[in-house]
Amino acid sequence: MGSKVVSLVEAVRPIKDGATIAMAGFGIGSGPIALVHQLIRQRTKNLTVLGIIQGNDVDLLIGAGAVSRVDASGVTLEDFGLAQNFRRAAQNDEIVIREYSEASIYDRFLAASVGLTFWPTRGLFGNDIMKVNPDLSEVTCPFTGERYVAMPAASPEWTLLHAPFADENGNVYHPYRTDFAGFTEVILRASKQVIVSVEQIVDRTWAMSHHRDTLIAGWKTVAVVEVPFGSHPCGLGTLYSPDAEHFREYAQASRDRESFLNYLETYVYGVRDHWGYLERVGGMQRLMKLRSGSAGA
Amino acid sequence: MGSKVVSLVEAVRPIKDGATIAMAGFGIGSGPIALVHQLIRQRTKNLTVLGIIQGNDVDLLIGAGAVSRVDASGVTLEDFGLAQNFRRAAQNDEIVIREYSEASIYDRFLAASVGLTFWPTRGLFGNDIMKVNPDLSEVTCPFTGERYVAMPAASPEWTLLHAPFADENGNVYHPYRTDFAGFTEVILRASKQVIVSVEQIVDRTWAMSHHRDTLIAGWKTVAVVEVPFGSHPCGLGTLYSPDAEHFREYAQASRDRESFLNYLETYVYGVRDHWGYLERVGGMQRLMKLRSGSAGA
Amino acid sequence: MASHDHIASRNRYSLEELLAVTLARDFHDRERGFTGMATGGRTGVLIVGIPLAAMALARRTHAPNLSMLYTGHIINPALEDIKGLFESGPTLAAVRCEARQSSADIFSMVERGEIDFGFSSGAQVDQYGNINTTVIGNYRRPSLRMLGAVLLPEHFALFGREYILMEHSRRRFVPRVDFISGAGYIDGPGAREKAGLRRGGPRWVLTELGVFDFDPATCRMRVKSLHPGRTLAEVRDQTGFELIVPPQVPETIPPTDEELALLRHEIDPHGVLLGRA
Amino acid sequence: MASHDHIASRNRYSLEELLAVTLARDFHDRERGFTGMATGGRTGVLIVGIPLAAMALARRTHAPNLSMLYTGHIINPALEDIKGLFESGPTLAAVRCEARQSSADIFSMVERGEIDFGFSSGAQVDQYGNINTTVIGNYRRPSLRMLGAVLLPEHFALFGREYILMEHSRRRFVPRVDFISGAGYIDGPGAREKAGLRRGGPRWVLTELGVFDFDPATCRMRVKSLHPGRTLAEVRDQTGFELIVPPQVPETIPPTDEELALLRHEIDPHGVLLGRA
Repeated sequence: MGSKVVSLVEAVRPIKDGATIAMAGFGIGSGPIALVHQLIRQRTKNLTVLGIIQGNDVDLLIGAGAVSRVDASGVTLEDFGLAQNFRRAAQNDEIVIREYSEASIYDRFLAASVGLTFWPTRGLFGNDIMKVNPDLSEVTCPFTGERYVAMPAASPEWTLLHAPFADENGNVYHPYRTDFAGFTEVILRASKQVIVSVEQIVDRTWAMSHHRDTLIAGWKTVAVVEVPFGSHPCGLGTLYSPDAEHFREYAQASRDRESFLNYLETYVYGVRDHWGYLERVGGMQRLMKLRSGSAGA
Repeated sequence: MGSKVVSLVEAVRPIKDGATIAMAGFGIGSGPIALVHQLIRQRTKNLTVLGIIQGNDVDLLIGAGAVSRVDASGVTLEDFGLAQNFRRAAQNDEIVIREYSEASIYDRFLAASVGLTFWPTRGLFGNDIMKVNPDLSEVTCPFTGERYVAMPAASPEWTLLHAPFADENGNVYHPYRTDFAGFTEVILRASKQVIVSVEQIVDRTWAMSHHRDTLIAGWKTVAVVEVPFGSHPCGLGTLYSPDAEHFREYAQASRDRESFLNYLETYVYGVRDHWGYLERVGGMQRLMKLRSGSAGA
Repeated sequence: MASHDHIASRNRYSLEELLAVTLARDFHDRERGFTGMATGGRTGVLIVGIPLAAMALARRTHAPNLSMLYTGHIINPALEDIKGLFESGPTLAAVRCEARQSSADIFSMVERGEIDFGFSSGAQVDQYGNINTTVIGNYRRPSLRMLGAVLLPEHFALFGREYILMEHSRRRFVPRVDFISGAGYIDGPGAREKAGLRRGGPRWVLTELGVFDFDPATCRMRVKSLHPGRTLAEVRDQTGFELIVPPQVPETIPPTDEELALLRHEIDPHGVLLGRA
Repeated sequence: MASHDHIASRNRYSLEELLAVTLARDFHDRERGFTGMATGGRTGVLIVGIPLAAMALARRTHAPNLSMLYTGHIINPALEDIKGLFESGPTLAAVRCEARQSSADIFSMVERGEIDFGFSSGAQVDQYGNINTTVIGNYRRPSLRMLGAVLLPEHFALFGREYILMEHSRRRFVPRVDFISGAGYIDGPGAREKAGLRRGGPRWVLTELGVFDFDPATCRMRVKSLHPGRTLAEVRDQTGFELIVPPQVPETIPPTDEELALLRHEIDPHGVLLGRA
């Protein structure tokens, strides 16, 4: 069979300037950060990012100048404050933002996932989102005459996903899902192609007895790459926790443009690869402590 | 707290003549048969049944004269042949049938589950369902101009559900779900009220550590009743298998009206309660053999 | 297809093997093929058993990355775990496979148009490839009410193409089905497009007598090949409408020894799929 | 609300306890209350910690069947399992609870109108109860871009009612929010209905100074009660618009000993929810 296993460099190479992408995860949880770093390294530009609530994933890309448009209901570092690159780009009118509510943009993915071209919602009535988002329209229920706001379906050309396991055919297994996995599932269903990084590539025997943990079947997967701790500094499901210390460093560094460029130089451009990144953020000794349930000192 | 635990008789009493109901399960799998039997015993009439693909659940109700309308994509006894009471009632024009395709009626429940009043579909184009179903309309995508068939949302007043476990608050736990659980989930979300029978009512301590197995949270549950083997002769998830021998008897008995009335007399009207039914279908010795993985003789 | 011994007795392969091989050769690598849940009986062999064997054969020959969707949920199952063509919760759950997906996944795949092909049967098929699983006779007062359309509307409206497997008789091959449960070419050229259909439709009808496709100009059923030993006269005798017959009607190409060995030793050693069990 | 020591120093209860008790008394049995994910800091205390304590208190007093939806997913959690107001995957997954539901369940509950009440905060609230978490200044060139509307549109459009918890200052209590991220009464009577909203909207605004509701006739914010020791002058000084002040402004009713005992000994013994940790 044709294995889909590639290097990190090869995995994101097909994403060209101007592509429309999504990144699985929710807020600062479970982001595909190793893939995002590589997108930055290959200096992709003018991305449109579709998301529900995004975190450092989008903020990194914006800070690296890779993004021209974001459709989302929020971008936040959660406990670590505002997403500063997002904030700065919005204030300087450097990116286009299409405002949505959380459920309504979820529904845009849901629409695409079931092959619909639009979705009706009631959640935006009375909201200034209706004034500033030019992509909205209207639709009327043919049975009740009720009026809805209509939104276009959201179908990313590429979704970047980091997950615990995949096989070489691109089937992805996630035994460590949290309650937020539903967001990832609908985005994956809505996507045309999926680029997957995983903690570990598993063999067929393993896969055949872990089918109950399937996150997505392999046919839309175009690349599989093994990058342990590929969500760092995000946590990954219930498998490992976010690196709070690194997030604080990130939040501090992103407060102004110069220091953020230094951050990118240190952690993205200036490392030889993902192993170099893991080394620079503290190496194995630091990373092992992030594992779920770890009580060691 | 106000416990929702009631007797089988009390559980279905609120369902009045003319009500709109659904029954969780798929085909002849996991039907809420003990609840159905009790609905028959209380001689409810003129029910509208909303379903995706239904089995002996609907066929029993039709055979007992309880149904005036069925919205579904199919009614079948699967390996045991046509649903004969359904067949006969349709041939004699005794019930109204609203024809749908499997995905389209699933989508009607999905619509209700997300608070929409209609759902657009492409699956019915060219099909005679569009000629015989007067409930269909049209809707046009405001973005692409694409034409869809519009269907009204489907929201049962009551859904009857049989599941492995529930607590007295009506939270339902199902650690033995099959791939078909998704059908039940969408029907439950779409329903206004849920009547639950379970293999076993569990206490709060058990519940608090089995939350990962929640099928539905308790707020729409109006009654909880404990009826072991309450799906018989259907199987229940991966917990127990269908009783093939009883299904063959059912299929044979339902070939004509007289012999089906005898079946009802024997197994529904003529037993003192659910325990009497279990006794009559073979009692504990027979039922224990249906448990999943049973290898005993 | 009660008379399939006809082939087996004279040949070194069964009808089911011939159909499986014929189907397998028509599948492409990386396609996704869908079978419904096996509900037993002859229909189970036709629309689940033979299709599963055909897809497994294609994966072992020219289409290693073809995905088989058994019951829609179970992707590339370990065929040795399928114990029969009527399965319920506990047995289906025990089938090992590469991946599983939920019902929501399936319907969303179907509605997004990600299924390349499916398989169906029915009480009737007509000259335009419409099939019927709903009623025999007048819809309001049918002489026979059957199960209903189930997923057939989607098979014929949203899948990339459909293979129809039927027993061949005048009762089943009718000029016009009594109810279109799965839309073929409806009533001729342009009808699918006019109805709003954008892809898909019936590719072949496979029976115990031969393989049939549809003439692009008229959308009417056409003899594509006759199974070894079968004649046009037999086919015409069992068909309730006029078939298009090309000047040269080839014989259905029999299985090779290698194909038969794969089917008998690797794919279906116990005859569960191809009806020898 | 940096100055909440003001109450604590003079009273036998903290501001957070007063707010929790005030909220708890407004909940009814069998209602479903929703809190988002705790993201830490003072906002976490306001829109997650205090609400969870309030719902837990109501369940232990007059509303035993009230359902608490923590992060939406976690129903009636064991509060002792909540270790802090910033949680991530592993810690949230470990919280025991009566039931869990998926994100699809949550959004479908929200869209079906099955949530009775929620809690929110923002950078600005105005006299009509609109709140803003999107931008300060002009939308196209804002002086501050914030996180965005997230689920606030649904809180204010689809929930049964909304409680707003804010720090009380002129900067936050503005005549007109710069962006309506959650729609209150928009610009006055009839505006919600005209916009297509059929239910819900802000019920109260709770601050360190008092509790505020909305005058039914004008839809403008009104003083409902002042916390013990607070004055109208203080409130007016910290509010950027004219509040409606009824002739009699009562004092916010303090917690009873029993309520305090429940909060301190059963519900929040380690001060995780009410900000004493």
